[in-house]
Amino acid sequence: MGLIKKIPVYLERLPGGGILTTSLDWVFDQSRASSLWYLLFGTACCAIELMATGASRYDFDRLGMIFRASPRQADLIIAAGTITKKMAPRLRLLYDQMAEPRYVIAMGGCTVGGGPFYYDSYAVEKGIDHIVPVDVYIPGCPPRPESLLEGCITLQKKVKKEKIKDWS
Amino acid sequence: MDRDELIKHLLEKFPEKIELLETGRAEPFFLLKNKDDLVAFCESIKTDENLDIDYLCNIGAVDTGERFEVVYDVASVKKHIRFDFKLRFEYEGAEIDSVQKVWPAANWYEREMWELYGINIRDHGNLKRFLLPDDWDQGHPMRKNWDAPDFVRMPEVE
Amino acid sequence: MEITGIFKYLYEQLVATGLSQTWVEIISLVVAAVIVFGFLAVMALFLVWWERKVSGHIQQRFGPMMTGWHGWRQTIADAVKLLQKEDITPSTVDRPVFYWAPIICFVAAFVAYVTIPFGKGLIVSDLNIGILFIIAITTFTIISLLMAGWGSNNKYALLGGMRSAAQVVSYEVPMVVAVLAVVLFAGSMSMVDIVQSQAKIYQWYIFRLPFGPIAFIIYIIAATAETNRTPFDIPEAEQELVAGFNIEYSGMKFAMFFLAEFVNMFTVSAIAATLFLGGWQGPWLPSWMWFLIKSLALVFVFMWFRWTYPRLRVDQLMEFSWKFLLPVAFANLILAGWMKYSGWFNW
Amino acid sequence: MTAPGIHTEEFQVNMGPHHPSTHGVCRFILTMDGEVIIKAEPVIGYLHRALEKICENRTYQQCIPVLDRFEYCTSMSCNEAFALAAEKLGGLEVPERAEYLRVIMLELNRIASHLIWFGTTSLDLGAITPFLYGFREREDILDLFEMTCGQRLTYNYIRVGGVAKDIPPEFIPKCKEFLDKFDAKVDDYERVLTENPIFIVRNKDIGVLTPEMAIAYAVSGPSLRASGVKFDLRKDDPYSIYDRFNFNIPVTHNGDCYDRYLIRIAEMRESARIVRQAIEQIPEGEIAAKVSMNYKPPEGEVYSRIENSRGEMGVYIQSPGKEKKPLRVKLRGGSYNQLQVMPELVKGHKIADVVAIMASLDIILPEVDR
Repeated sequence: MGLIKKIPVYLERLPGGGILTTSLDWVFDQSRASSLWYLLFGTACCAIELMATGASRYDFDRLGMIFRASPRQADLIIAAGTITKKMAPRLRLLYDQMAEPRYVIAMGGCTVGGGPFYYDSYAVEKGIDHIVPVDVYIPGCPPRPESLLEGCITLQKKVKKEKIKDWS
Repeated sequence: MDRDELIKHLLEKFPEKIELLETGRAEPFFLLKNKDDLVAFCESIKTDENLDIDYLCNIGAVDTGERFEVVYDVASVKKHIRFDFKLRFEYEGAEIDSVQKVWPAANWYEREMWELYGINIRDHGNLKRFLLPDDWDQGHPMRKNWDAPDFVRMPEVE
Repeated sequence: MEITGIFKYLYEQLVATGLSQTWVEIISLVVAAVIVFGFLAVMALFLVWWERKVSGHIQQRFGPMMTGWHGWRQTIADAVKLLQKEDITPSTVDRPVFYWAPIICFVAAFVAYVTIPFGKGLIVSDLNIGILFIIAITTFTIISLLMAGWGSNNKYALLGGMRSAAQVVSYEVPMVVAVLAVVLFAGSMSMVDIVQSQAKIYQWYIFRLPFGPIAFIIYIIAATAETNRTPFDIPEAEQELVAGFNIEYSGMKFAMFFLAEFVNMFTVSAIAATLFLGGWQGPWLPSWMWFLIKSLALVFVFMWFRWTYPRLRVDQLMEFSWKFLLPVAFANLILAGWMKYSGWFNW
Repeated sequence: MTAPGIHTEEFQVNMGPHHPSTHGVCRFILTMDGEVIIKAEPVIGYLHRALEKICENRTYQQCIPVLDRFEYCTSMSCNEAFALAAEKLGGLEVPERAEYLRVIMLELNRIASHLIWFGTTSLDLGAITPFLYGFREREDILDLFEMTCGQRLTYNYIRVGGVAKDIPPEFIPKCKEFLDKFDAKVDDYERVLTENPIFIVRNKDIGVLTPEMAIAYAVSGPSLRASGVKFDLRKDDPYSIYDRFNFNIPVTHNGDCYDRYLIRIAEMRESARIVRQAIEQIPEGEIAAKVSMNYKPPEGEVYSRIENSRGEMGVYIQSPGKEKKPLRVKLRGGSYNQLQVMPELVKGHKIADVVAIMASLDIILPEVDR
């Protein structure tokens, strides 16, 4: 990872190096966008819709997204379902265990802002953006598989815009 | 064994201990006056051969604003009997016996009651926290008078 | 359209340049290694893509579609993405063991191709102990699984490592005995001789009743266990051990394990094709094409297993191997010996 | 089990809360000797969303969508349990057509929930393909639900006093078409898994639940019937109009994982039979009693229970009388007791069996944590 970060710095000095970095950016972004492996992390009702989206009618595999069981090999967490106060440190722990270019999709009303459990519930986190940095929010309770796929495509667009230089 | 036979049978068996609450529904509802003879009452309805109550549907605690109530819904799988009974006791010194010995299913129900309502359960075995986060220190959330900084109530809309 | 001619021509050019004999040998072996490595890397990428498409269509869905026509660039995208991933080495890990495990697994998978004949004359070096060399090399994967299991200092990985070592060892024995039956009949361990002993189609060892098909079936079962594939994929059983031995690996290290698994699958089916289905023998088509068709057919059978069968439990798996597969393999060997001695079936 | 001289100590493994096989978020602390489990202690509460506290501040009609999330695989039965309890409190009469619509939706939802169970059971045992086949049929049922109430998972369809909307005209033909091809599909499932030797070896005599232990721990539903106790609320404590349909209750006797599998597969066929009969007998008429938005039932309390795909689902409501909000709502799910009995079933088995037992008991966590 370290080496890759330095490539653009050297390339810039070469004459016409800019073209090379942009094309390198394009290759890296295309590959990263079209092979987002999502972590099997479903807590509540949205997990059933996540499974339904993985099934044959709305197949995730068409976008190149297969489920990985271990956070080390996943580069996308789809936080599907209510995150309660007891589950929040677990979610943060999983996010920290993931390898670096990682993304988070907040699927469902509960992860966006508490959803139907915002009022009168003493045990539910009101949204997960204060736990993990979220890239794409998908409203709905539970969101339809089409909106989940649309969320993934939005994330792919976002990934395609990133530059190598500003990697963390 | 239909409803009236059941009521007659139970009332003669425990003349002064229980009293029938008029709910007009198929399942009779009794009130156990004194909460100390709970375990004796449960054991006798379980061993009584023409009652044979061996299936505990549900134990629920209720905070009615001025006192606690604990409702036991029981049934018999073989004899198709189902009825409920409840205890009433004040807030302070809220302590009841555990019916785990009669129905092992009661274990988690009582543990939940202890955690969310603060009703102490005598000789329960493992009264540990299991629904709320481990570092929970804001008391017993299901009580009516409970409140917390981030607890938002739904506004009244007419 | 035999391509052995091209290599002969290149070899003569090399000799013509007048370098000393040892230099010529070194260069030709290096060139052969690079070609085999390139072929296998492309084959591994193809197999990963093919597995996802086969699994998709078995499960009535499409599999990768978005990257190129029917997603043919999917595995390239996966590989390049894995290049960019941060290569995490957890602090509590046993550093050298953790670092070397994927490399040994990767190398073991590729070295086995030294003695596999890709076609008539297309063989890196025809050792006279060909099949013995391959079996010896493929057992290296056990060491790498154990190292990965122990090195990651993670309870699940340790369980996965122990299970995989036990499984591969216990399925190695029936596999060797099944291969022994074939070697007994072929009279030599060199792969080229084995293939030449199956000149006609009825001479293929799979059709040499009664010992041939039994040996073939035992070999296929042991091979599925060898490459940790369902119904024997206990080591990385997602549901039980999260991800088994490769739970702590990310980025390029995980990619090495992932590709090694697919190269192993191709190795095992290539050996099966060479031993039982007459290697590169076949009418009309050039020899290397026959070899590819037979191997990929067997690879499809392995993929088919994976997407239809549930998983066996560890002790059932051991029991199946020691109490059932091994006795049958020995009985088959004795049968083969009697057939060879009595000469009845020696056509 | 180990040689006398060698010193071995137990080995604690933490299975969950994020674990691909636990349904929802449940954590087991397994104390193991090698692969064999000595003690399993479930740790729950990761999905405790305080549904009961929320229902105390909602009117009766507003409670229905909250209870959809109580048991999201069969949301229809949660609505039905609450609606039945509220109607018993206020003595409401539900029109005939509404009763038939409820039974049709309940049984379709039971099939959909059993299909989720069928998928996750095969997924947990390693066979990934039946998961896809199960969800393929479930999508057809979800189309039927979408036609009537517009949602795929949390329907908010059965209301206090009746149902929300009437079924569109093309519902019945589509439902007939689904039912005709459904039995053939269940035969497909049987062909994929039931005679599969590996599936049988993984499930036979694993996690045997004796009838006494089942009743003592108040286990109900398919897991109880797999232990030989013929107890189904639709027949033994009939609610709504189940006594008008003839269907039988599958019972098997040795209570292991394989029997629980056979029971649920048979139940899918029975539910399809009920829906077929209900479609033929459905009368015309209005679909809901006149119930005002802030419906104030008289003072009193009731515990009503229905047969859900995971056992007995009960709702206890206590109403203070002149209020439009219930004083207390206590929910009881079938998985609550099955998870309580699981440590007893798991002792002495291997880690691979924990997964098989949990899948066969069809435990999902919202029922346990509420």
